[in-house]
Amino acid sequence: MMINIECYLVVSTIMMFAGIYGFFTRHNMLAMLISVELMLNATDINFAVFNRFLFPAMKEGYFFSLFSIAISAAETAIAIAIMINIYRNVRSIQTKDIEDMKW
Amino acid sequence: MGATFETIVFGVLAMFIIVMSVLTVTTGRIVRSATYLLFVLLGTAGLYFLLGYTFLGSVQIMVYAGGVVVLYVFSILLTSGAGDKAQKARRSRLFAGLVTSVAGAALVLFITMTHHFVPATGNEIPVETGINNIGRMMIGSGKYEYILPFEAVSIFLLACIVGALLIARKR
Amino acid sequence: MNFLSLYIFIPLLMLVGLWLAKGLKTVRGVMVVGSSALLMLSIGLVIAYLSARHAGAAAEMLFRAEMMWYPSLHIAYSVGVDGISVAMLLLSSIIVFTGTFVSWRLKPLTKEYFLWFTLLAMGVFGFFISIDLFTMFMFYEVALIPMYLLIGVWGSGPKEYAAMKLTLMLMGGSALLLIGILGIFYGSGGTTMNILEIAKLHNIPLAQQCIWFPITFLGFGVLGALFPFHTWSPDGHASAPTAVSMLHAGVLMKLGGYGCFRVAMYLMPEAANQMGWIFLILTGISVVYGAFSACVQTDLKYINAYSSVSHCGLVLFALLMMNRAAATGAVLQMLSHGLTTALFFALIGMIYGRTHTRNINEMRGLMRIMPFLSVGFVLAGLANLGLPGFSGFVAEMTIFVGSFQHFDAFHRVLTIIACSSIVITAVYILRLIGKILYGTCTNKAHLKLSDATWEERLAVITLICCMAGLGLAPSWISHMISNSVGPIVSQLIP
Amino acid sequence: MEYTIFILILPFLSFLFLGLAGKWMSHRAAGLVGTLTLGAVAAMSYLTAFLYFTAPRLADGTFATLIPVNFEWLPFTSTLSIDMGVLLDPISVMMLIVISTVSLMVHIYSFGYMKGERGFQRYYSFLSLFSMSMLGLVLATNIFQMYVYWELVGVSSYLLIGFFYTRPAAIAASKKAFIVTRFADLGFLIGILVYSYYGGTFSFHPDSSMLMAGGAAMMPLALGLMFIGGAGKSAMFPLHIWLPDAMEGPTPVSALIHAATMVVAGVYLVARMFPLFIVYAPGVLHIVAYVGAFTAFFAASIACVQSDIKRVLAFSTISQIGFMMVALGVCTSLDPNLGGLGYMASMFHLFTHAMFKSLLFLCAGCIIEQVHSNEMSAMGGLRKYMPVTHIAFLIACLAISGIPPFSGFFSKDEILTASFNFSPIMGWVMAIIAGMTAFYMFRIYFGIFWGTENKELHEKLHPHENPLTMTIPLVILAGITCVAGFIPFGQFISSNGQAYHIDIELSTALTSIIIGVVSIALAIFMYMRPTQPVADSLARKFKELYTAAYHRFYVDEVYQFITHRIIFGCISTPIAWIDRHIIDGLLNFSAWSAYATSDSIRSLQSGRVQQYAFVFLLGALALILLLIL
Repeated sequence: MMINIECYLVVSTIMMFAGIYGFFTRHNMLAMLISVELMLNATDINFAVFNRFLFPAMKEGYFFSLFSIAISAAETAIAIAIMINIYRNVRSIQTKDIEDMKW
Repeated sequence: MGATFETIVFGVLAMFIIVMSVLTVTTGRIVRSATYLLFVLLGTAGLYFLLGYTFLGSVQIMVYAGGVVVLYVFSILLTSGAGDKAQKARRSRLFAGLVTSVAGAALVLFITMTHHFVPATGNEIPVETGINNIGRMMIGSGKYEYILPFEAVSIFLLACIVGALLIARKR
Repeated sequence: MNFLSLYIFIPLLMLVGLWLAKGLKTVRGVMVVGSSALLMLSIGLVIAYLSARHAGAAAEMLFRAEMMWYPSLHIAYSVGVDGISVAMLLLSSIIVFTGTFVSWRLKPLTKEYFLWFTLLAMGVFGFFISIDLFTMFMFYEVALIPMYLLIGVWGSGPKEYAAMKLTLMLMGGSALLLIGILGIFYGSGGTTMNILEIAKLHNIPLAQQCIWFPITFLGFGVLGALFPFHTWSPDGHASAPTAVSMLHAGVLMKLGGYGCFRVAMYLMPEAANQMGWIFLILTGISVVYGAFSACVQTDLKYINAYSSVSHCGLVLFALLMMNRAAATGAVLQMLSHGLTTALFFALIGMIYGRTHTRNINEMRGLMRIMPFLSVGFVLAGLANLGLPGFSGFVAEMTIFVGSFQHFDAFHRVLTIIACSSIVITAVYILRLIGKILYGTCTNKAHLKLSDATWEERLAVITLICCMAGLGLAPSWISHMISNSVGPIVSQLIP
Repeated sequence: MEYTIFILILPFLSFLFLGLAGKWMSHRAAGLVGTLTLGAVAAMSYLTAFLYFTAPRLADGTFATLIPVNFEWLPFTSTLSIDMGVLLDPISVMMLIVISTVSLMVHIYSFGYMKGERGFQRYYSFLSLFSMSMLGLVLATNIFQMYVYWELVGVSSYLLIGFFYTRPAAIAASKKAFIVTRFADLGFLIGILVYSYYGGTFSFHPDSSMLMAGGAAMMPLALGLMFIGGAGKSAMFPLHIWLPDAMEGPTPVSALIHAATMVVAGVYLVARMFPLFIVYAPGVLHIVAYVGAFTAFFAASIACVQSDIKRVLAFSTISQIGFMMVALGVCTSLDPNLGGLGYMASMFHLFTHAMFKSLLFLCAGCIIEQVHSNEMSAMGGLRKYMPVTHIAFLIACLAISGIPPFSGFFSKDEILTASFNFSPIMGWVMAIIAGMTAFYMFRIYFGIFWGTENKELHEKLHPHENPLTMTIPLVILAGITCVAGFIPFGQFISSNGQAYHIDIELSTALTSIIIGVVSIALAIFMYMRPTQPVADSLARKFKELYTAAYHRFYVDEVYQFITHRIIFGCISTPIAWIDRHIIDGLLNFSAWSAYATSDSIRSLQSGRVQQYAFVFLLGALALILLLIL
């Protein structure tokens, strides 16, 4: 039996919604960031899969995934830098403790 | 035979990824969460290998699994104190999140399943693109070549490095 | 550019001068020179206007000038004056002049205070000289905004609340006004913003008039303390610093009446005829209601504020009678009430500045302690209750006689009801005078208080002279106003 | 006669001068300025009267009505305007004499009476203001000018009653006087408005074409309303309550304003409008008569029991004005021979009353100056200390009681004759009131000059005759009172303007003399001796009546109730409350509801990224659902 495109999509969808669920429910900012990584990863998979199955002759999805990985790495770096900074100031990275910024 | 092997590998990888990603968001400890994430990322790299995108897979392992997760672990170590154990979320909130996610997943899966994809005909066997080829495409300026995004990302990464340093440095 | 634009330029120069000024002396100097120049300008304008009329100038507005500044909407800076605006300009410059002296010793931030004060004055002058709907509206806004800061920063009591309330209500009014103005503009074909031209076109369909008239009238009516939108007045006046109360009650509230007449009624006469009775009843209520309310107040400024509600109600009341004599009376009443109430607020401010209380139960026998202020107060009171020889009598009688000449019995009955306010006015004025001025002072702290300083005397005397002058020789100004009211009223009479 | 305008201008200038510069003047200088001005005014008035009444009569036997000065003061419409001017006709000239004479006397008298008082200059400036306003009132060429001065008179009365502004009683009295008369003036004003609407003019002669067109039907209303104004100023029941309290003012002021001049303004107003009353509103005229008669009786009965001599005089004034009103009200025709006699009688009585009543007040002032009290208990037996005052007071009492040959007899006799002509009942009622007048006047006369002497007080104060500045006016006024009755008044003033020869009707005259004498005898019997057993026993017997009368039949309490409970309690306070809580409350509520709405919406904008994402996802899912369905 062939592994068709839907199988990959099922995996990425579940990963995506697991990320979403995590993003909604976690209170720790790092955990939220991890959930974001999950979501990003799921989209990366989708790009690669679509490219591979639907347009195998081209490389758009491939490169998109590549750049996306680079950018998510950068994003992680910045986010973590911010979090460390916050942690230094308020000794916590729980979302409920850092509501002051919104006022 | 090859197809069957692939199917088995895919099945194992898919189960592994699904379980790990669910564990990532459900586990109470943040370190474990990061570890499960690492497994998810590795599994994803496996999927890329399976698709025949070996370069992408290796990038995934090197950058994600190697770089990002390490960053996570370090930052967890730096920021976790007494409250490293994730706060128990409110039940209603958990429930709302769960319902929404499940509903969303169901909806998306339903669409995915009902949508009729038209796979490209032709060679089913993945053709590995050579690294030198990828390198050319990366710095070429013709059609389907990506010098502009490449440079943008480079500057972006530089900016991120500087920014991360600036933000995280001690005052 | 004709000399009416000086009404904008002098305040502008004053603003620059104040901005550059260093030290209290310079600030005062700039204010005195500027406000005197404005007063001179107004007197000159009256003379020029009267002599031009005497020489046979028959146009509705004199000294016209026009400069388009936003052609796509036909918005022009067009100025011109008729008898009504001349009278109002004279009133405004008198109040600005006396207000300067009343705020002579105001602290802190004297310079900033005078900056806003001058800006307010500029708005007022600009409003009265404009004959372009939009420009008029713009100056109206210029006059409103500084009020917020003047009350909020330099006020007393619950000043933030009062400033907010006043500004919000008046802004609400001006929002209605903007709608009304746009309605008028497009209703008349969207070709001009000039009031005179719109009046000449006289082409707003009745159905549209019936929408825009109440909106515009209400918009201006809020500023004219129309019942039930008058409640900003007691709070606002009570909290405002003295000169601001003077300028506000004396001039700014007149913007309402002036606008109702010049914009709402002049441009939409049919609707005014058709719907006037609703507002007539409201203003009738204002007149009596304000007077009754004033009877039981214990705060000096509240008494005067309610009295202003009553008297300004009389202005709108008379305008809605839509005949020449009543409308003349209305303008006279604006003039007279402006002077009287300004004097009243000035004196209240001066007394408050000394006794630090405005509660009439805490003051007694001030006549012996500060005779000058007390005599001024008695005169202001008598003028307020319409003593012959002061302007109030002239205005009220013109209104009553004019209104009673209305052919409709309903209007005449309302006039009789409005007449009864003169008795109630007497009640609260005499109660006030009897309570705070007469008797023997029992408060030891009050015994040491001083009488008016020279600049306060100057302000009080100026206002009293103006009131008495208007009250003793009213016919010239009555003629001047009556002749200018004529064209507007003839538009109104079907 | 253009100079007559100076009769108004001079006192006005004096008022301004004294009011502005008085502060820096000595008492004597201020008094001199005021008095000399008034002297000049009086001289001009006498000259005017002389010139006017010696001028030849017109063909129909009347004196010409002259308007030497008239200019438009305030235009209203093309036909209506307030004109200021001077109107000379018999009654205005007569009033001119009355006012300037009494005012001059009071000016002189005040030199002594107000000596050393604080605010002496102010006092004289107010007197000048009053004189100007009162003269302006009588010289008015039209009803609105009259109203203008009417108001000014009210204000000067207010200022003078409240002259001693540190006394609570004076403050209350001045306020009351002003507000009550102001209330009545509202009637006057509305009357003027109605008159101008239906008569088309403010002048005393309405446009006949307007009257033809239905205006005549409204004339009774207009005139009735005007009478309300007159009733307020002239203290007719029930608007009389301010006058007794007005006695808080300095006594010369009471003499001038509240006895001789201002309070008769109402009578003058009715007399001025008399031609209209008689033609268009005879019914209203009769109401005037009934109101006058009731007031006269009412006030006389109160006067019988008051112990404050100024109060007695005040009620006596009210009563006498009632007489004047009755006299006007009983007229049924313009012809003095056919029922128009009352007009002349009223004016005659106004004239004589002004003289003897101001004399009474000035005497009272002399007495009060010496004993420092208004109460009769502080007096008694004063005849030996103050002979001049005593004689002057006696003359005035005889005059007011209607004893010949004093002036009051003649005028009162004419009033009684007119009343008897109208109806015998009215005649007898008025005769009885005349008797009451004699009784209460002699009651206080004996109470002051005879009766029990308050020895203790008198030994402390040593009452003696006042200085010449105070006694000379008494002598002059007493002299006028003695001879004024012999003036052939009907020659000058009558209802149709033609000369009317007064002949004393013997029966009426005898009746009134007999009633007067009997009343005086009764008063002698009751009050002349040191002890007063009869009076006391009567007072005990009719205790309730006595108390009620002593408290002026509680009319003041009724007013107090109306003003405090009804006006303040039931109207003003609720209105003020409604304003603060309901109307302002509505506004505050709208502000609050805007605030509450934004506050509740604000939680959407919580700043929690998770919540945003949640909502975002829900929205996205909803959109997807929408698209696939």
